[in-house]
Amino acid sequence: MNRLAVKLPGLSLKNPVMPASGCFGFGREYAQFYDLSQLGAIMIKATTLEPRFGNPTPRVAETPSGMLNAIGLQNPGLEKVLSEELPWLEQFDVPIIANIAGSTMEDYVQVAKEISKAPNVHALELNISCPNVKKGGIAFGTIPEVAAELTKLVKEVSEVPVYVKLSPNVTNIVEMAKAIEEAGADGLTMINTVLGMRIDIKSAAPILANRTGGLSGPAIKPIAIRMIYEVSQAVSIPIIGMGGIQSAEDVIEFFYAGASAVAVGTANFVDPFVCPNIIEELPKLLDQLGVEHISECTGRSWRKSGQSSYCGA
Amino acid sequence: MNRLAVKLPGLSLKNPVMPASGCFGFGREYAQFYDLSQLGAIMIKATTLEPRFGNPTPRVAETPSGMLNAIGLQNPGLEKVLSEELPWLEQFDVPIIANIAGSTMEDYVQVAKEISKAPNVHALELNISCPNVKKGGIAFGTIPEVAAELTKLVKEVSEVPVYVKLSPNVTNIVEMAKAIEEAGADGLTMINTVLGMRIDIKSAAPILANRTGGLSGPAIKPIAIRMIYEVSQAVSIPIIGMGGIQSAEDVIEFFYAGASAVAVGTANFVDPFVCPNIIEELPKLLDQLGVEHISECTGRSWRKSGQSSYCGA
Amino acid sequence: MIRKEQMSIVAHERISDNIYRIVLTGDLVDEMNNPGQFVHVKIGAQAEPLLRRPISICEIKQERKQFTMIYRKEGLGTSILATKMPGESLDILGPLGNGFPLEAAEEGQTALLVGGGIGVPPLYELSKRLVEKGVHVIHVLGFQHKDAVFLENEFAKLGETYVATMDGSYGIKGSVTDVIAEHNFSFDVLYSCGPKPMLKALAQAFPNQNVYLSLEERMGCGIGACFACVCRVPNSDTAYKKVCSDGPVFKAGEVLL
Amino acid sequence: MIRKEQMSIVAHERISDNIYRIVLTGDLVDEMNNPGQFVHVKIGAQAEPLLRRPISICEIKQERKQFTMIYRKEGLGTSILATKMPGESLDILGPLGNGFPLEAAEEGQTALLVGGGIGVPPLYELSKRLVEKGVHVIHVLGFQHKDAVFLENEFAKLGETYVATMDGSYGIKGSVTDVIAEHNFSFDVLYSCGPKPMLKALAQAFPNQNVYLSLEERMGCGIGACFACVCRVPNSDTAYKKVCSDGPVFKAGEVLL
Ligand SMILES: Cc1cc2nc3c(=O)[nH]c(=O)nc-3n(C[C@H](O)[C@H](O)[C@H](O)COP(=O)(O)OP(=O)(O)OC[C@H]3O[C@@H](n4cnc5c(N)ncnc54)[C@H](O)[C@@H]3O)c2cc1C
Ligand SMILES: Cc1cc2nc3c(=O)[nH]c(=O)nc-3n(C[C@H](O)[C@H](O)[C@H](O)COP(=O)(O)OP(=O)(O)OC[C@H]3O[C@@H](n4cnc5c(N)ncnc54)[C@H](O)[C@@H]3O)c2cc1C
Ligand SMILES: Cc1cc2nc3c(=O)[nH]c(=O)nc-3n(C[C@H](O)[C@H](O)[C@H](O)COP(=O)(O)O)c2cc1C
Ligand SMILES: Cc1cc2nc3c(=O)[nH]c(=O)nc-3n(C[C@H](O)[C@H](O)[C@H](O)COP(=O)(O)O)c2cc1C
Ligand code: FES
Ligand code: FES
Repeated sequence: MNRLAVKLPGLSLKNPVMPASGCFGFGREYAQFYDLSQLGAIMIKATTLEPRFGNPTPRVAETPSGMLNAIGLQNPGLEKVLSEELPWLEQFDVPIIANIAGSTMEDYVQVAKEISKAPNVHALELNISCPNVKKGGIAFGTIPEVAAELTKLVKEVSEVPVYVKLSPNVTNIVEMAKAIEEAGADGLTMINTVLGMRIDIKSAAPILANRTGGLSGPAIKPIAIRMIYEVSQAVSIPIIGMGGIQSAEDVIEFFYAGASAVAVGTANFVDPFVCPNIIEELPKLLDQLGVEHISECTGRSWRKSGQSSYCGA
Repeated sequence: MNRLAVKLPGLSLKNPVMPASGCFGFGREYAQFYDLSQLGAIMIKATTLEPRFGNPTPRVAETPSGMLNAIGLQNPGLEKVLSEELPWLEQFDVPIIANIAGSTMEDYVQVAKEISKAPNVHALELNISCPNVKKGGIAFGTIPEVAAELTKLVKEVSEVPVYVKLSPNVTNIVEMAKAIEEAGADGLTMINTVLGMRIDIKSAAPILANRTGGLSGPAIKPIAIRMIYEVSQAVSIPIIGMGGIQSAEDVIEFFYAGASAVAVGTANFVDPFVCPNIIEELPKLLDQLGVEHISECTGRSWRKSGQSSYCGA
Repeated sequence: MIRKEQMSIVAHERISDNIYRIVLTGDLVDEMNNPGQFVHVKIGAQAEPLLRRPISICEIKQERKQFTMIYRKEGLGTSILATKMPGESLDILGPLGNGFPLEAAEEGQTALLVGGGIGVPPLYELSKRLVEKGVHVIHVLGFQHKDAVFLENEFAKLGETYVATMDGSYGIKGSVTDVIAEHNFSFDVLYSCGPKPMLKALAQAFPNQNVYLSLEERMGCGIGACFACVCRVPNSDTAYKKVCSDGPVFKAGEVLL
Repeated sequence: MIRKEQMSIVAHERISDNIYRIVLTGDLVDEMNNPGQFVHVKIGAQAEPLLRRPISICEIKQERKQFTMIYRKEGLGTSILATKMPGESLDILGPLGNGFPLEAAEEGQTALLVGGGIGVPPLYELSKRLVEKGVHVIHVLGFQHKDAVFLENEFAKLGETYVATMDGSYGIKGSVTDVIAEHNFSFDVLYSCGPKPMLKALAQAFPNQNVYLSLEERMGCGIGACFACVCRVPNSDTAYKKVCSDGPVFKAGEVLL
């Protein structure tokens, strides 16, 4: 038995660790460091219908135990992702989760329809919560009805299961999650970045050219844990958790909170080997904790023993 | 001229640096370390009508560059604060901002009415955003109409200006701020703690007995800066900024974002001398930045030169 | 008086398993009086780890302006602490809290000192002071296993010393309460520091005796300002004591365990 | 190939004002070839400071498996870096990016090397390699003021060296472009690293010449994955180059400054 294998809608993962969208490009750079087939899955960079340049630089700023980014969804556009990036990724034995974004519902629907046909795309991740784009993005991620509507439309056209990525920048994350579950989402991924800002002392100007950006990294881990803890108790679809994961211990904390798999974002920049290292450490940690299979950890912080939750093993 | 003196409704401060509520008790402990008259003001611990024990322990947990707390508004109650704590503080030449909390609107009104009569209480701070109490607290802080209603009721009875403390755990902080301004608040204080959680790896249980808690410290600084930046452009009442301040540089960053004074919370635990140290460093930093008076810094990140904002000097 | 000082590391060594002894020097030692007090350590100037770490004072050498702490490498803070080298400095706030009451034991009387695991260190300075005063001391020290045992020899020099390990890999097999039950010691005062279940067991075993217990609690400020470390007192819904400033040592029965 | 290694600090000294020279050793040096490449430094294992810091390779001693970086103490990361002692180790990712094209200058030709402030270091290995190859080098180095000047003697050993300071407190008063205008140097290739305004001025001054510029940008990954460090290329709304992996050295005109 593979103690790390998990099954989620559309995804049969050899382990529950995958790079988070936007923090791994389309995998090319990290393929210099290790065989991408080691990964549970890969969440590729947000793809939009047309190519986008994104925001002016500076696009990143550091914060205590975190970073802000305002990349602005730079990507080569649907066509190139379909013709170049996804085929290149086929050499690896790893399912792809395609992160998609747009300015209008139609954008999402078009991208979803096409990209879900790619042979190695096993699931979609709707980025309804990118704080760094003027249109779309954030609005989809903060109004339950809008998010539900978008989910429905995408579900209608997608050939693979649809995960929706929640924004933490809301008063009531449970309400969002429930609306999206009811609209037919197959799973949730959470959390996207937290809105933040830094100002340069010398110039008195925001460090990011875009002024505000999305906070990621260890600083937001307690926010992610809290939200996953609450949402996992309120929905019955699985959650792929993310936000500040750096170590195998962090992965277990996310599982205990209620995640069934995890994604690692910012930590890839700090250590390009972080994903394979975590995958290597996990079985040892399970031994220490006396846990047979990682899926047993899902929701353990709130689950009374015996009570079932989405488990997927 | 005192380069650090600022004037805010009800408050003539010799400098804009004060300890944040709940991070300084009623001042007694810190009076061992320095003369409290050095401080711009003191925000005392939340006072409720009746004494409260608060939550079970553990009440704090550490996070990357931050901490979670779930004290649960422990305090000796209005009567004791009036008869013991406030009179004790009269020996210092420092205005007190009384942080008040309650489970019902009536609670707030009663506490506000009585405590605002104390001779050294120069302003009230309505804690409508404490995430660590079951009733009241958070609900007041997330629904604009409720916050506005509470503000009005307190304004009616208070003998001193009323500041309202905003919760960051909302989708739209500007909407909250505007509703509170319209309801007659004299100023805003922001931000309170961000909801978060940590789970112990060994026990699989939340570290805090209360499960969730409020995240404070440097980790939340970019969140505070972003919110103050947005709110200060949307309202014309002054903002006392807080959230992760540790240094004179941080103070300037908050001013640039739009604050007219600042409060220091968690950093007092790390260094009991942090407030007087910052007060000492500020004039040197102003020299380096070529700034005459600290109030010139307010809103500089968004203010075009010449454009006025709340300044209060 | 509580002070904050950048103190220099004089010596630093691993003394068993994950246990380290660190000797610090500075003027702050002048303020140290009571065995059982602790200091609050800021490990590094960065924001991570953010909070100070409470560590007990294990030994005080006032003449040399030195004091010793013994700590277990547990999590992030103590792991970084373990890498510090002599010559480096550490930001210390202290001494904090109230220690064990020496005056509770009179010359010629017997004190039973019971330590569990990382609760052992503060008993060392206590024992030295009691012995100085002419009090007869008996030490009962409990550890998880053989490799975790430390300070045995030092205690043995001061008085009768019994070591127990849970797995029997060293000394007597069992808990400190097993040892005490077996030997049926007679004593005038009992001083203890260790895990809460052990303290509870002791309080229950000797309900009518002079028992002092040193508690642990997660702390924010360490000086009484933040209300992180409160414990309840009997027969009240709102009364409390703070472990950091009212404790960490309490008379059994003074607070609810 | 890019590698990640815990490299040992061999030497570390302050060489002027806030400028430090650090020598590191490890196998990663085997991979270093092109002057103008950089490494990405993780300063301490903690989450703060979180991101790596890009620092140019200043000198490579392949035989000894050593390389040198020269950096200015600026903010949090470099301030902590400045406290590291020989014997400690540093987590290095590199070598990153593409360096200055040595092949652009042929034996017997003249190369003008123009450095501004903390842009000076990468030109040192470049100059050494050019001189080895028989290229005639002229160095023009600009600094804010006298106390900020460094590496002058080292460069002087390799070729003609002009130093300018903005306040005239040392060398020629003015900017590097002032020096170049005044001397009217003739050259075959110009290599430069320094603040963007300086690079812009050079590109404008020599529109039809062989000019290579090393750019700076705030970085996330340093390896091309995060899109933090992109710059625009002429005549396109969506085309881009990444400073970290396509640069940091670009031919003038290749990207918009
Ligand atoms: C009054 C007092 C005296 C102590 N004396 C000693 C001593 O002499 N030797 C020794 O080894 N340990 C002692 N401890 C326990 C010691 O404080 C913790 O082991 C230490 O804080 C763990 O820090 P960490 O960074 O390694 O662990 P982490 O788990 O990374 O710490 C995370 C947070 O939890 C807190 N924390 C974790 N464990 C404890 C604990 N057991 N008690 C209080 N806070 C905790 C930390 O202070 C920190 O804020 C004492 C605790 C108290 C309250
Ligand atoms: C390709 C390249 C080569 C460089 N080579 C050198 C060198 O040889 N010597 C040297 O002294 N400096 C060099 N720099 C600049 C150096 O990276 C910054 O001075 C350093 O990152 C500042 O870090 P800090 O923690 O001290 O400052 P902080 O202000 O605390 O840094 C905060 C964040 O901003 C980033 N940042 C701040 N300033 C810069 C900058 N100028 N460029 C890029 N990122 C920045 C940091 O990397 C960090 O992520 C180089 C930069 C680049 C891009
Ligand atoms: C530089 C950067 C780019 C990102 N781009 C995307 C993106 O294109 N689509 C998306 O859904 N999330 C994006 N994210 C968010 C991450 O996928 C992740 O949700 C977030 O960073 C929290 O995880 P972390 O703390 O591990 O980084 C990006 C994050 C970073 C730091
Ligand atoms: C231990 C603790 C107790 C607090 N108690 C209160 C309180 O009683 N009333 C209140 O309005 N805010 C309270 N706060 C919030 C702080 O006043 C402040 O808004 C917040 O901590 C952010 O600032 P900081 O990052 O500087 O700590 C408390 C914070 C902490 C850490
Ligand atoms: S730790 Fe703050 S009151 Fe005890
Ligand atoms: S720094 Fe990440 S792409 Fe260049």
